[in-house]
Amino acid sequence: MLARTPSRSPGPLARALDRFLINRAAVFGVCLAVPVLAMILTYPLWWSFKPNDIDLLAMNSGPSLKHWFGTDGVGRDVFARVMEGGRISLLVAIASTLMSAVIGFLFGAVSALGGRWADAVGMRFVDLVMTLPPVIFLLVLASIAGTGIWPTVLVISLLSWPLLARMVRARLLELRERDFVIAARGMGAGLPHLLFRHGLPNSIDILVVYATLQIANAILLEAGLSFLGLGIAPPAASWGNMLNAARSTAVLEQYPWQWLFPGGALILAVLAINFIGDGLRDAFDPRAELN
Amino acid sequence: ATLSGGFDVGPGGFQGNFNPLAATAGFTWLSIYFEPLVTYDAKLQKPVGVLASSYEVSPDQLTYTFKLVDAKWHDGKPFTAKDAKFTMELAKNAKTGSVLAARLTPVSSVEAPDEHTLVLKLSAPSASLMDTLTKVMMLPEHALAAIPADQLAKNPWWSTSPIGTGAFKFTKYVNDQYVELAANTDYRSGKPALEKIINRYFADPAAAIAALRAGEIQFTYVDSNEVPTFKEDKSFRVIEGNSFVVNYLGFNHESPIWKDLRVRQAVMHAINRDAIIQSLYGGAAKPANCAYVADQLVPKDIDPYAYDPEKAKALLKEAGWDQINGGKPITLLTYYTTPLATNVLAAVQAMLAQVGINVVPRAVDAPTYNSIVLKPDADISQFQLVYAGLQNGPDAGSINVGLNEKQIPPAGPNVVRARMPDLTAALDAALGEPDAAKRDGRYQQVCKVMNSQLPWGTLWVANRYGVVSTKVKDFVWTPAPGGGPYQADPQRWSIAE
Amino acid sequence: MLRYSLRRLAIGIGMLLALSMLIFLLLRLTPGDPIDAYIDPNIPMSPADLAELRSRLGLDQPLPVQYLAWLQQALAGNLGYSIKRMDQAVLGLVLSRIGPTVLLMGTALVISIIVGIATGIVSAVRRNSFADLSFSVLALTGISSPAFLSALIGLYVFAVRLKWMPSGGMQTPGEAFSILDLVHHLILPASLLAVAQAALIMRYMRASLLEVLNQDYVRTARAKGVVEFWVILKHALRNALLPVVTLIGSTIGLAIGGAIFIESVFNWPGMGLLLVDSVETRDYPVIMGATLIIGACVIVVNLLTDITYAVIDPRIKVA
Amino acid sequence: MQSTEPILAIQGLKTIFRIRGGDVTAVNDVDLTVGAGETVALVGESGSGKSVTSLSVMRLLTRNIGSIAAGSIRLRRKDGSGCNLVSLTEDEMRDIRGDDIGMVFQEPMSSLNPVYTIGDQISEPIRIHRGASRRVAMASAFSLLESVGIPDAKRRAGQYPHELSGGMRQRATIAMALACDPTLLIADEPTTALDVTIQAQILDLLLKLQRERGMAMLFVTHNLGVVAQIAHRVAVMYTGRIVEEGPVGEVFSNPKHPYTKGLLASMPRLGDATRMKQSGEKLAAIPGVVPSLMNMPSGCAFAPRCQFAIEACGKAVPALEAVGPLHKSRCIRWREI
Amino acid sequence: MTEPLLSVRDLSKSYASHGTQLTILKDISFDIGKGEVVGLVGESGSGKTTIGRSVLRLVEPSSGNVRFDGVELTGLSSTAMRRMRPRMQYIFQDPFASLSPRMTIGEILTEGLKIQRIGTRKERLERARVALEQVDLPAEAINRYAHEFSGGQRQRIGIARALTLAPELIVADEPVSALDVSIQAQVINLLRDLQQRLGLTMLFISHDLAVVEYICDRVIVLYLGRIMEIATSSDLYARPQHPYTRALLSAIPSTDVGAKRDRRVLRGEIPSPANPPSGCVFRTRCPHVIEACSQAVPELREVAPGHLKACIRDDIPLGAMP
Ligand SMILES: Nc1ncnc2c1ncn2[C@@H]1O[C@H](COP(=O)(O)OP(=O)(O)OP(=O)(O)O)[C@@H](O)[C@H]1O
Ligand SMILES: Nc1ncnc2c1ncn2[C@@H]1O[C@H](COP(=O)(O)OP(=O)(O)OP(=O)(O)O)[C@@H](O)[C@H]1O
Ligand SMILES: [Mg+2]
Ligand SMILES: [Mg+2]
Repeated sequence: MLARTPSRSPGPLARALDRFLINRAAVFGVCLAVPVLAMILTYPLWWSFKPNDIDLLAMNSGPSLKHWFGTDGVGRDVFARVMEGGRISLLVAIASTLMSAVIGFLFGAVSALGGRWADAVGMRFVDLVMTLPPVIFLLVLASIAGTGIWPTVLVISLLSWPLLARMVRARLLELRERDFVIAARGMGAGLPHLLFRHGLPNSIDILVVYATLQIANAILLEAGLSFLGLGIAPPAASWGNMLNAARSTAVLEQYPWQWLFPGGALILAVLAINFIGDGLRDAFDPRAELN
Repeated sequence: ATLSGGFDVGPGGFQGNFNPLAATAGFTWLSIYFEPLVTYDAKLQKPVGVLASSYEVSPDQLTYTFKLVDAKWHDGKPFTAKDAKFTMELAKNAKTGSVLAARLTPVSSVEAPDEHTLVLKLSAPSASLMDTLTKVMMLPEHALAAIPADQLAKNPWWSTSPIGTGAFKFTKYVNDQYVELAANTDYRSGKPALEKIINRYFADPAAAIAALRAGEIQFTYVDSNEVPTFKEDKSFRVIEGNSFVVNYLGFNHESPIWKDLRVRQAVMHAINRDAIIQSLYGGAAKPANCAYVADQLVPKDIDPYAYDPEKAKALLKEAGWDQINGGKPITLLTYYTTPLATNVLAAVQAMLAQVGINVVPRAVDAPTYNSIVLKPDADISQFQLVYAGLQNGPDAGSINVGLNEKQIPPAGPNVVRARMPDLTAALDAALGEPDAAKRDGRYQQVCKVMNSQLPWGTLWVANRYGVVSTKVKDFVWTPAPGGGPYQADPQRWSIAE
Repeated sequence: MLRYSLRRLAIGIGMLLALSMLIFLLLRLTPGDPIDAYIDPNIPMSPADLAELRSRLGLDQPLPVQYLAWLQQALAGNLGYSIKRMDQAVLGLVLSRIGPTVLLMGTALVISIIVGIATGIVSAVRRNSFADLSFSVLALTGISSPAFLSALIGLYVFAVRLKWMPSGGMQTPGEAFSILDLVHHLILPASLLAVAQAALIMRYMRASLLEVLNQDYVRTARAKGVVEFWVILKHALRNALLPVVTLIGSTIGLAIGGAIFIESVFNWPGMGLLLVDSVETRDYPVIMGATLIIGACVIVVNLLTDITYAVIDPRIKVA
Repeated sequence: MQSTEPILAIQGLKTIFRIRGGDVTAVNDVDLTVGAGETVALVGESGSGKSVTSLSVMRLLTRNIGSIAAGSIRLRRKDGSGCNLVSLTEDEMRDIRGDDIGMVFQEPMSSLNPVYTIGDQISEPIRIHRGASRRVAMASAFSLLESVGIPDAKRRAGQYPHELSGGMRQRATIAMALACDPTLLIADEPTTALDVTIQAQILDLLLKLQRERGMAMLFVTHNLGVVAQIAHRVAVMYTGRIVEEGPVGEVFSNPKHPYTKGLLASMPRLGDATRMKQSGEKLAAIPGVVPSLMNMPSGCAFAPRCQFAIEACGKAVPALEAVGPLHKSRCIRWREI
Repeated sequence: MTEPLLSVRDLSKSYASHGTQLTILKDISFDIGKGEVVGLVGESGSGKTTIGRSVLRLVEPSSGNVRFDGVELTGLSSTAMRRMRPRMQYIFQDPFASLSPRMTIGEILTEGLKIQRIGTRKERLERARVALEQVDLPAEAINRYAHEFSGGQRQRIGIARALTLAPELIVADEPVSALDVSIQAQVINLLRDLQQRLGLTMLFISHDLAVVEYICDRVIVLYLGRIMEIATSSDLYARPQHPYTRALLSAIPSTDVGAKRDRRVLRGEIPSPANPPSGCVFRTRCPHVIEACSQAVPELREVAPGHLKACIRDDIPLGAMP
């Protein structure tokens, strides 16, 4: 055996990247997400139709070379709308997912790690929020916050965090009895340290799943909000409100491209995000089996 | 044989309401087992008798005398003038929860001089009294007299054992599912052809269409954009009718941006109504240049406001639109949330944008809309413009409430706060016109004023549609506002097996 | 445990009271009131008439007075009367919806728990296999489809085209009640609902199980010669259940609220339909009543979930 | 009962871990036999591959990360048949685990399932391999717990791992491994968390079982006292290789490898302490550090720390030479030691 | 003697389990002077870990006080307690459970410094490296995860972690039991070294009486949550007074193969903390039990200078066999 010169073992980030790159599904997710994102961001440069230009003469026409994805009920180009809707929907979804994940995680983790009182008060508050009927909540918020992207983000976030909070808490209730958490306490760790150094990495799997599911959920919720005069006001495009067009039987049956394409885009986005999320989770789980 | 239908689907329906006194809609269904004294004919042109065989109006328009037919309640008891008097008094009494009370205030007394005569005395002439009376369904005194007026609405009688005089009698209501009626074999105009009529409830109109196509029901209301599917299908007959609702862009006259008539005219010129009607409504609407589209109400020489974006731009320029508002967003409030309306608004927005008017549609649910626009000190910024509709028939006077200066909230629902003395004068004159023959002329005047002064940007009157299976014979349905009532003759409906 | 539960229930009652106040307040903050909802904007009425109607319902009184009036009725036992359906007491109205809701949601939940947990386990154990990928794609597709869309498509495929299933409702109108008929009406909406829920459960189950599969005690179980099936089902699963139980718990809690889209497309006379309807008509008493009952369920189910934690994992202490 | 064929015969075992930056050979060319009724102690540097050797025999290395790269592991089963564990299918292996081979894991806390009572976990192998009913299995669990010196067994059986002290957990895992009367017991540091009285009790128990049933034992430990007391033969490991092997008495009294020698010298002896404290004398530790597996010196891995090292030591890995009857050492200078 | 660094008074701890109250510790009192190493030995399950953790308030004692450097720890607010923490550290018994599976060794070792905001990132890593070296682990370990190490290696990581904060008091719960003897010798030498150079104070929990003798100045013998005997280690090993201590000492295995000593394996059951025997808790297994033993709980009394025992009999000759 040859003597090898001492090699420094690679850092955790390098190892995580390594694990990520050998995960085929994750790489597939990246391959899916990057071009789609690039298309969404650059489409005005190379696509001649604008998302809000109506053409009543060309309405409800099917996919063609001119209109790749066909046109909608007022003759707007579905491709341009899917792109534009992607910007808005993804922005709303990602922003609201981040926000609700932060709120949910903090609530759950503080409840679990912050002691008896924090738990009792925090969880009763969660109970209360969970019992509020969302529709009422939305109506009130709608009248206060109005329409637009940021109110929508706010509303969706406020609606979605309690479940995450309870799940994170469930996970951390068990964690806080573990020796290494006690060890951290023994070194004088305060709540923030426990939250972020122990709570966060150990609930990362839940957070990842929550985030991917919440992205889909947020996009659909935004669509639901437009019924209540909230959400992204039409005619601005979002995947959600494009899907809403399928409420009309005629569109559902005769002009399927009007909902299939935004629906497909949504599914692709969710799949990509999910695969990337799973890949990241695995990459940062040092014990995960390689495959 | 059984006929099932979605009788309460669509704008004329009122699912779950069994109390005609409290009904603002749903008369298509209610009038199958209840009957009023008078109703409209099936074309919604003139009132005809139902439980009244004839009626007379005194020359001063203050006394109405009804002769009543020989009819029987579903429990076999005879229907008499006492029942009619009882009903009228319930309807006048706001404590019963009657929504008709306000409209019946002109009626100062109700008399039943004999079994078959009912006399109404009015304190002032009322052109819309007959219209109101079509909605007063006769109720049995013997069943309801014992219930205190303020408890009446809460009584379970309405949804468990109501009795009327109609061709069918109530058999059961299954919670949120359906109402079932059975033939009233003693019906005075003959035994109904059908054995049962079932009114199925649908929370989602698309589900009603599915049920219709699955053959589970034989009739339902459909939105106009669903019509093409059925037009080609031989097993269905599409029934088309005037909605009697005029759609308009209501300028909030308290907002300074619409002060200048030229701006309002520009809005009219900027919108290609024909294109919208042709493409989005599939041709099933009539452009409106005032609140009316009926030939007898529209004078020949009014401005058609043809589509002319250049003219619109010129008008805006003249008016100095850049100073008035320019490109600032203008909230366009609406309570229409159907896919069709969403498309219409998208088109309107795009068309207005072309001439430099930046409107932002905001669709809210009806209660929200009402609470915003009806508030006496409404917030202008919340609704500088509305996209709405107003009933314009069968009684042409229906639009008065939306335009008369005296109807500005809180007094009435003149939500655009139109303060136009000429218009108010024209409306007052038309409503006060005792002579039915001259009335159309008066309304033509209203139309003219509206057309020139543009309290609203009137758009169109759309058609409404019902689809019925071709197996069903002699079926009468008219898309009346609130579902009627009108002469539907349900006893003649039949279904081929 | 018993004392803890009783204490939580006592707190729960307090919370319901707080909830009722909160909702009462929220309702008054929502734009539009029952009277606004009562009128069709196409056939308007004057604000003056509306004010008259309002005062008859007591809606013009100061808020505390209104609240106390409601509370008095609520405590009298029937939770007041519906404004839209004036002839019906709220309690009866709500109770009559609970049966159908429990039936629909219960069926859907049972299906989704079984399917979700099973596919989640398979996905975790056979990670990155074909089965895992296809389950994941299916689940994510299920999650990404709007409920109304899947309901409508389901309706079209199975009721209109194939005519296998009735188009909605809970029973065939005009026919006598039979279990078979009920089941026939139940299958489609329940399975559609189950798809989305199962997808959620599957995702969390998978993630959580993956976390556990590498633990030393799983190896110990193998060292004892436990069949792989039981290694997963007995030793790994229970340790992975906490988040899933939480998810199922909140699903159950919220299930009483019904499934708005499915219920409205299938016209299932459940709580979701009632709630939507009462919100659309701003039927305050019904909203309050329904919400309180849903709230009570959420509170009880959350309590049960917390107790279940302790049952599943003895290290967790309730109290 | 006595048969010449050993219960366990490991030959040329090589186990590797795949980690970033290449494979790590944690166990290299290990030969080891354990006969019926015999106890072989495996001692050595911490991290030298003792646990990995045990896990390899059980075929319980983490899938996809650790794997057996070469060698054979032959086992004589309860019914007398022999097999090579390396080539068995997972199903066949499962029959053997917990039944023919019992294993005590090194980590008493994490190897117990936190959500089941220890009674349940101890009775599980009995239910699986004997098909016993829950009640019967539970009853055996009680007596197993008692035999490993846990008082109040009935109550303890109903407790969860976190409610037990470290020593009790360890005894519970021992009970679990013994549940099905295995022919081979692999015990990975089974007594480290035990106090001497309990330790003595456990060792007595194991010896008794061995005497009664001819159980073979592979005993991993650091405690040379325990080795002396229980083992017949001892194998000393260093960086994945066996460096010395032989009868206990022989190895302890006459070590033939410098590592073994250093090991024996570093042991604190009862009674020496006071003297050492007064003189300020330190415990004799082997100087230098253990080479990392990622970065092994060529030749003898111990050479960098070895006081006897000569140039030849760095050339090639020394062979395991016989230095006496049954005594082998992997040192080219064993004669001088 | 000046004020001891650590002083424990009447410490008790009980758990509620299955409806019964288990008294795990009863009235434990002892002092540890600055720079002193005190051993804690006793049967497994006798409560050593519980004492260790209660002293540092890693579990809350049910009653009793703990004073550290003149500060009453029991009842200290959590913020104040956090400030005290770096001065006292704990080495965990179970090296597997006490290292986070999601942190690299570098992160684990710098965690305490980070919590206490000591040094820059680089300085912290440097200290971690030094600590690793002290326990004889390769520097490359810094980027690896705990599960990639063997039991003994993990144990050393645990020790290194406690050392990074340079505490005054260490409670070491079986710190060397998982180590092979040569590493064990190194670690013991290290601990002794630290103790002598820096005046480190230690409560050393172990089963290995040889190690205890070597490293400890005084030894506390525990049985079923009660202190049986306290003495300096030379005194204790030379003249054990309590029958339990004697039994312990006799059970130590020796490396002299075949030299069967008179091992006095204790017979009988260890009583359960759920219902401890009346009087002296050891009496059920004591070879010298007399009637009076069941009457009263024996006081911990001084039988020679600095030598305390809780046994009523003074008449048992050294080395007496039952
Ligand atoms: N999953 C793994 N990935 C990488 N290396 C590993 C893994 N598991 C063990 N090792 C390495 O294999 C070597 C042998 O470890 P093993 O657990 O067999 O040691 P041991 O002899 O049992 O030590 P101890 O007495 O301390 O328990 C160690 O150097 C360890 O770092
Ligand atoms: N959370 C708990 N619930 C109930 N009993 C507990 C709990 N933790 C510890 N015990 C009990 O407390 C007693 C003492 O435990 P402890 O861990 O202090 O013992 P120990 O002296 O450290 O033993 P060992 O040497 O085996 O580690 C044991 O009987 C144990 O079962
Ligand atoms: Mg090991
Ligand atoms: Mg302990």
